[in-house]
Amino acid sequence: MDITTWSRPQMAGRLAADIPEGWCVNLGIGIPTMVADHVPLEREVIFHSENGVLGMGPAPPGDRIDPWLINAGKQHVTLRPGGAFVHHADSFAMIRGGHLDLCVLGAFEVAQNGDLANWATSENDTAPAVGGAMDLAAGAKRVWVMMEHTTKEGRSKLVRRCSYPLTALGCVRRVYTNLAVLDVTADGFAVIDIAPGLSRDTLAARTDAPLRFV
Amino acid sequence: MDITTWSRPQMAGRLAADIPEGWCVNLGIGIPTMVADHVPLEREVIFHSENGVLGMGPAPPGDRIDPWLINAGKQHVTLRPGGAFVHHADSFAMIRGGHLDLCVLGAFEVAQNGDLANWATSENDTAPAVGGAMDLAAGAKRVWVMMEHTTKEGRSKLVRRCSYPLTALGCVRRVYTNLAVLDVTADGFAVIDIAPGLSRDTLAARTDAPLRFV
Amino acid sequence: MIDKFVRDIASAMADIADGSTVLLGGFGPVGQPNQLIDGLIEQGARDLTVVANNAGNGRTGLAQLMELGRVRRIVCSFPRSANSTVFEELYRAGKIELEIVPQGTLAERMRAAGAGIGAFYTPTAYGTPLARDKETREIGGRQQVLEYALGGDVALIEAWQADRWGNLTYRESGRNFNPVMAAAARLTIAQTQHVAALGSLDPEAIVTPGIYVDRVVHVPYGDPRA
Amino acid sequence: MIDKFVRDIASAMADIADGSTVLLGGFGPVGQPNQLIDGLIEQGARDLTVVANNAGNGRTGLAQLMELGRVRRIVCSFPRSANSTVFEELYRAGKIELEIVPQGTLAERMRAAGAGIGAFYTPTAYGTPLARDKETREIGGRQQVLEYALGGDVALIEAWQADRWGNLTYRESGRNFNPVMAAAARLTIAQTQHVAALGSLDPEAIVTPGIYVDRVVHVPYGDPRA
Repeated sequence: MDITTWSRPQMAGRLAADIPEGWCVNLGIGIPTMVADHVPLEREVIFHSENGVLGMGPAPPGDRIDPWLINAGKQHVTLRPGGAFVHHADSFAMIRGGHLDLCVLGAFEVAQNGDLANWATSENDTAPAVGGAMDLAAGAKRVWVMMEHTTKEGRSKLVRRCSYPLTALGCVRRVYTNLAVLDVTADGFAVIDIAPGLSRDTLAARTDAPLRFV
Repeated sequence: MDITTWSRPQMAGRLAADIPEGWCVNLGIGIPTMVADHVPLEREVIFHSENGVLGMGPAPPGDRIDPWLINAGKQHVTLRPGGAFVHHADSFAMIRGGHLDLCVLGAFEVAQNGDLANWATSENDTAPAVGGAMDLAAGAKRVWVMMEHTTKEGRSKLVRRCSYPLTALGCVRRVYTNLAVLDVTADGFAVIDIAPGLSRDTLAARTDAPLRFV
Repeated sequence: MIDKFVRDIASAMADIADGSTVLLGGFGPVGQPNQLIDGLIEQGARDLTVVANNAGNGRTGLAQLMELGRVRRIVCSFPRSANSTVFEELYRAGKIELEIVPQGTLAERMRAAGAGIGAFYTPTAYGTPLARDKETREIGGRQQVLEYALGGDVALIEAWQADRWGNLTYRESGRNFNPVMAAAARLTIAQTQHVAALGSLDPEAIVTPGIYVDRVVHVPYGDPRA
Repeated sequence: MIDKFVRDIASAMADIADGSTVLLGGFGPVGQPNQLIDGLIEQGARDLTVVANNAGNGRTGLAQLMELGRVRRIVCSFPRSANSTVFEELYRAGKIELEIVPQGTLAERMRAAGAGIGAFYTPTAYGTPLARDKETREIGGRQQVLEYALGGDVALIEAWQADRWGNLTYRESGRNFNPVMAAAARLTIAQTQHVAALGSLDPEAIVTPGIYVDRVVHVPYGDPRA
């Protein structure tokens, strides 16, 4: 049975709509980066990149690339008026000191208690790349996850307990998937939005962790 | 019996002569400040003030005062070409991280093991002003003390063991007094210079701690 | 549109609660948020803990706040100076608590609060009365003292230029504790001598990015000696 | 007259000893001291510990240094990327040691080394495999991990402008780890795109004061994509 799902741009748009003006936001490498394109420029959201860029703007046209200005994903970006450059310790002081209003991360698994696994796929992987994931997950005021609801094999990524190595304990506040938007509460996942036409039973069937519908 | 002694400007000059070009130097509030006047401008010594000024120059003429530019003693100063401003945490990172080649401090007492007492005159003084003294004493690569050899009452300030509350343990490397210049060694004070005409016996009589003459 | 400028000092101060820990920028007369301190006096919050380098001078500013009995406790490096008489009287009368912290440790403890560091080890003060009863350990061959982060509920600071995102620059030695305190408090209020259009400050030379600043008031008072 | 400029890279590198810990600035292709790394390859020091954000890309620079068997150990946050094949081969063959550190903890550990902080507590990595066997304690209601200062014998960094006192500025995201590493090493060698006359850099905008810099080489290589 085919089910209705949100496309990635739709997920990004759904999440972007929840970001109010004035927030300082870090978008993780990968899908979360798409969120920026869905925040209209006139709604001033200050994007942070962990390599020391605060007030990051969209990618420049190809003929206007500034080779010294990249984001954490090493893509060329721009700086908005009002932006500033800082060094790595100062940049991570912003992250770790709780100054980011929001960090949006991808994930392998999110547990119903908010545990996040998004950096290593096995305890036996001895050289996984952590980058700034642990700092962001532990440091931002809010962590929202944006990910597919299930793996390619159909396994739920919203789990009772993470099986992959953790990035941080109990840090995730909200999850945006292609099927639903869920808050992490003291009583586990609470569904606050569901893809159009998708039934609660179907969503529950695709989800390992128990769901509350509010 | 009157003895020959160095004047304060002479002490400052004697100390200044030992500062090589290129050193970064913090001069404590009070007498040590005089040292700067005895370093010729063409010998480039970089003076640091803990309120975030690196590359401090001499006091400006009265009609050229810049009210925003003061040193740690709250006196108006100037900035030399090549100087820079930093904030307090960065300024003390320079001090505490061992980046200052030299700090010159005044003292109440210096012990033969290098212990320094220069901030409080009694254990019972519950509100003494420490300022940056402990950071400087513990952090600079070298601490030299510039002080009178004895108190006004004639008591030696070079002691076997400090009686005043300590600023830092074993930090003093050299002492410049009005009577002598002494290195602090593993075997106590070693006299490396003595005021002209002053006898070793007279110096020893004015000093509580034992002296070696090298 | 983000606009952190507020119309007057009273609005900036409105919600400072009794019992707050207030960080006060400045070193000597330079970089002191004098008008914000007057605003705090006006506003009325009491039972305050104040963190500043000094314990006030003369009878104005912090000294006045103390004299009015509004400061329960002061954390500073240099409580006594030529004219710190208000502090001395209160202290001798047992009417104010004092915590003396070495100046570098004071700056570093606030930097830690701003950077999410719970505590750190420093050699400063080891073996002295200021480390009494503190935890110590040897690291890298040196005895070090454990010091805890020191954050504020509110920071009052002074800037040279500010834009509507709250980006700040300072002037010369007016920088001092201000950027450190801006990052260490939950609510940071800045008074600024100059207003800069958004985008007019050099992004390489902004010292306090707006992320650390909540409210800005334009106070072009001029010469700090005045 | 202080003059930290040296005439060529070979002179700058002369005394780097075998067994040194070398901090390498840069994030992605920006702010990387490529010519200094080539100079280190040329110079011959071996048994090195390298601290950098990545573990090398392609077959040049850090990857080449590793391929030549000169790196015993690497400390980084992101060892694997699209073309980190040299590292991966060496690592699989057991020919290189690896310490993975969260990027912020990596920056903070070097900042601590530069600032005289022996160790600090951070919530980052608590409850994860990267905190395994590390000391922890609860501070301010949060579990935190004890992390130690990470200093270098040598830092190789890239600047945008430098003057003869060694004052440095950076360009945009080329700042990254460079100022942190400059302060964390006992010997800091900078390559700079531009030479500035003493006094021509804005004292409010110098990012790395000369106190942290020992030697400077002028390397006007231009575009970091080249």
